[in-house]
Amino acid sequence: MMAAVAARELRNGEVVFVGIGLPNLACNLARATHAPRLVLIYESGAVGAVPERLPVSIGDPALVTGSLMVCGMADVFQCMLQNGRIEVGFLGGAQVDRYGNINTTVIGPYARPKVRLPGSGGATEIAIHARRTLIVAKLGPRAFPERVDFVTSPGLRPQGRLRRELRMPGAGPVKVITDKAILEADEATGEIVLAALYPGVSVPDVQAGVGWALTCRSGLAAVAPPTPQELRLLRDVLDPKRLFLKQ
Amino acid sequence: MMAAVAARELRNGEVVFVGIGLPNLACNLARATHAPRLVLIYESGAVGAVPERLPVSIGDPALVTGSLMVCGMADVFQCMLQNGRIEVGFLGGAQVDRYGNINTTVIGPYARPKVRLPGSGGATEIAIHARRTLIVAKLGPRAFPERVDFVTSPGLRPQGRLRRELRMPGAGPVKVITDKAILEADEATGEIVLAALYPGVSVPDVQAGVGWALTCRSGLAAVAPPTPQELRLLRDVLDPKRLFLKQ
Amino acid sequence: MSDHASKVMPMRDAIARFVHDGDTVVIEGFTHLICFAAGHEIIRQRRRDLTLARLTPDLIYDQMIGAGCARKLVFSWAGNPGVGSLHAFRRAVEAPGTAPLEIEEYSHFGMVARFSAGAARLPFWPLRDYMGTDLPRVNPRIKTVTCPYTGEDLATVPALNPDVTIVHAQRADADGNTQIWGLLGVQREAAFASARVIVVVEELVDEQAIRSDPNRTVIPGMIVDAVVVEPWGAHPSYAQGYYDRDNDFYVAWEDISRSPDRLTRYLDEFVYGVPDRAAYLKKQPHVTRLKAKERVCAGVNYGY
Amino acid sequence: MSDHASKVMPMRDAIARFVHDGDTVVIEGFTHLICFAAGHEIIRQRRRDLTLARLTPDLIYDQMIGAGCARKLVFSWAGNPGVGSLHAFRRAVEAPGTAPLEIEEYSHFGMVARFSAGAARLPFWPLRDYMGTDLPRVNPRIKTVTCPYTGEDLATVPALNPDVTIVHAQRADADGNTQIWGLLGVQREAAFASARVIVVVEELVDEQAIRSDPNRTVIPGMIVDAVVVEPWGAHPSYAQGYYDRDNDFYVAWEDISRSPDRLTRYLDEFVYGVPDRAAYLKKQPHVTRLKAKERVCAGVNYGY
Repeated sequence: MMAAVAARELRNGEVVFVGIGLPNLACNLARATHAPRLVLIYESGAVGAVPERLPVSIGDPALVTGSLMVCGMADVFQCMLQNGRIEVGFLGGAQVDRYGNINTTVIGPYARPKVRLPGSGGATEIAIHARRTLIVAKLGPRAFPERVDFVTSPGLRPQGRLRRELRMPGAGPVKVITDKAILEADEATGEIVLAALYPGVSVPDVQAGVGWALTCRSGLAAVAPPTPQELRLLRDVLDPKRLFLKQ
Repeated sequence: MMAAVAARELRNGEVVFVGIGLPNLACNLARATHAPRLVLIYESGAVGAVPERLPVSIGDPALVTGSLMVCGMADVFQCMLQNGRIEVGFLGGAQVDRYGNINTTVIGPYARPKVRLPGSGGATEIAIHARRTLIVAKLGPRAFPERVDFVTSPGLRPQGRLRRELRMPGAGPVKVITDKAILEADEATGEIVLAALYPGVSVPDVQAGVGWALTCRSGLAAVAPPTPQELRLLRDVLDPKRLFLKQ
Repeated sequence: MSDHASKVMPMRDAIARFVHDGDTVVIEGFTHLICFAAGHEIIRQRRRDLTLARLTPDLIYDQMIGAGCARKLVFSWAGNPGVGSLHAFRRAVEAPGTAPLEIEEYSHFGMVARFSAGAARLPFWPLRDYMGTDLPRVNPRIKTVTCPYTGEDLATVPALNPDVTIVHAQRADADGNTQIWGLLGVQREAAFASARVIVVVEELVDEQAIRSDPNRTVIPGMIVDAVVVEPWGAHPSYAQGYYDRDNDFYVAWEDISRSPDRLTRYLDEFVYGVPDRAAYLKKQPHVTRLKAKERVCAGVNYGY
Repeated sequence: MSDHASKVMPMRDAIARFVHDGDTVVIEGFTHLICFAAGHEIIRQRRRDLTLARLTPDLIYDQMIGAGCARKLVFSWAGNPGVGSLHAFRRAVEAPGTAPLEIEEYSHFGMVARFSAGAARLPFWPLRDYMGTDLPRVNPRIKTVTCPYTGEDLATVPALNPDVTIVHAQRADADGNTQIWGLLGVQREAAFASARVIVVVEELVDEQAIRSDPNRTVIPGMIVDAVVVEPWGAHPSYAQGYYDRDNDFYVAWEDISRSPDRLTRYLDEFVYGVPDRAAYLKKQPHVTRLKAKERVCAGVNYGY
């Protein structure tokens, strides 16, 4: 469901900075349906990959073989991301807060962490430079606290300031795709707000997975369930071994 | 003669930043005699070239075919030259002055030049970064004025200051190889001084080609004439069409 | 991002659509792959007030200066490589007449750094250069920045972000995924720095040909606006694996460019006098002697 | 510049000569071409107090941390790619015991920029990054510089110049002219940034093989100190065209690294318990299933 919803957010011909797992599935689903000319860029330097198998890591050799271009990582970050060529970036994280800030660094204090997470990778600069980002994360009170313990990837109003005041080129997280609903950026408040519910999900279900008083858009939309074609592609073609499709 | 003398300045295994013409001939002569493992780098990005014909331009395709590496020019200037990997750089110019400054930009005032020369190319940064440089130029009062009209490539004491005060990594022009004599850097004064005479050349012959009162080293050396092997290689193998050997 | 199918077009259309009066235009290629075909079409379409930027103006910018296209030249070495001078350029600088040419001058490293900054969309690039030289005195755009770690002053140059960059290449697919081998110059940086990119190729190849060897791709299609197929389009410069440099023409340019009349006659015959590159080539029957010999390397294994 | 003939040497000699206690050591390779063979030899020779730097510490630095080689880790993403955590690293950071591990943390772009500055021998590199994040708060080495043209503040990172960089590659000649295809990561920058460079290759090839395709050369011999021939030396990571990633081992590491005892037993059996890489491979009979299939690309013409 999350993969199908994420796929619908991508437009044909767009340049997408993509990670492994659900984002990769979503991109491949979009390519197999409405966006055949989506250009996938991996931080490892593979551009326009058409992997013949589901890549298990961001540097999988299947992303290289048959791709349009392989370049060094300096080019990826300078000439593509910082250059403003990336239209969509996918982000995920252990914590996403009220303002769309993401933490992939530490739970607890930095010097004495309760849980040491992997850190930024390329997420910090994707959050800053991609023209828009899509956050993909499952709801839960620990995953969606009011404030993240550490801002790895800045959201809509980092440190209480507008992105453009901080000279961030990209628009930031326009949508948060969860397992129960779609949250959206609210331009006026800089908060992420409830925009659309998955079939069978109620507002209290979503609120239960969020650590602050969630604002709801007036006139909540209903997210269409995956079509049979989407389900067939995901289950039979794109992830037959269910490496990333857990539901 | 100049090519043979320049060749003798090169040591086996050194990395040389080389231009077209006499420097190229000198390097190839050195490779054919005492320095077979000289590594030639051209600013065009060819590394370790072994041209099958005498290159007519610095970007000749013969410098690419069979070379060890071809890289972009950003790599040449950043990762090789600025990185300090170039041991010897060859420089020439329309004017060379008392302190080894070179002018390849303009004769006369910059805004209203009498003669507009090509400009720096890579010479400015070669003069600054190569661990040592060799200047190759024919003597003449206009070619060796007391002060150049424009400092394109800084010499031993640019703007009256020591190179290390200006944080220049390289030692600058250690020798000036002319058609009549070898001049050398004098560490104490920062001047280029007469060090060795070619066969049949007198001190006044050299002074006549220099626009200031030339200091002579005590105990002038005599430059050995080209050996029969050097002459044979230059005339029959390296430049049979006499493209660059004019004498 | 324009539609994929529409990127392939004739040179005439590419220049008409993407090169405008007053633009900053870059035709890059260091000795190798200099796109004379595009330069000639710009002359033919009588573009004016261009700022021409390039490390080595070479014969093509000398022709464009002689034809009156240029208002300004940004460069680092303005000579006829291996031969001598660019006389149209020298006339404009040594004896500025009715059409003065503004110049802005760097060293090669400075120009490379300007393109690198442009490609990275940074406003400047630091480099250790220019101390003890007269270049910053005549070019106030060369400045300095203080290192926040060591406190030392380093030189800086400002980013160069052309309106349009034209790159000649051995091959590309219809979307503009472009492969180059041999000397690479600063084409990649210039293309990424540019608002618009025209790629001119010796051969249009199937996307699969590009995908079979992705490490050779220098410019991705996503930054390319037009793909022009123009065999021999770099003559009299060269294309590794396709044809050698026409050194006789470089030598001949010394005399042609020395005389404004001869230069005009050259343009009349070989640029204005022909409708396109194909007609130019019909006037160059000798170029076949420049055809490259075979020196094909072995492929590598991309399997896993 | 050491003598050419002497560069080719066994891994044992290369590590003994070029990796010293207290060094800053970089084994680069982004998922691709991670030189486990060199990491194991460093563990075997019981190097201590190393500063290990790498974008993605990956399993190899987790092993080196577990073995007690590291005093400090400089990194941008410390996970088991596609699997989960690096537990030796996590233990050292979450519950620092008798052997605390200092960490210095950037994003990928920051690490790439540090190597770029190192390769260019500049003291810093500017980038548009880190605004609105907590990274500069916990890493004071992330600073800012004011653009001399626009007046805006840009982030900076300091150069990273390792004492020794180890790069695994598909092939090199005896002088260390090294060719890589597939993912290139930051190996070129890391090598140029380093005081010493060890290249480890799947195949030692004749100089003529390198010269037949010079555009594939990523690292020139002039910056290389040692060439080690070690087929399968990147296992369990991979080498495009040679062997696939051993994903089963990456998955298995989750459990091995979770238990200090199991980690010790792993090192005892596969690192301390073998004299060299050949003996390690004898304990990995299943690796042949990872051998790459043939997907050889066509060559290109370097003729003129």
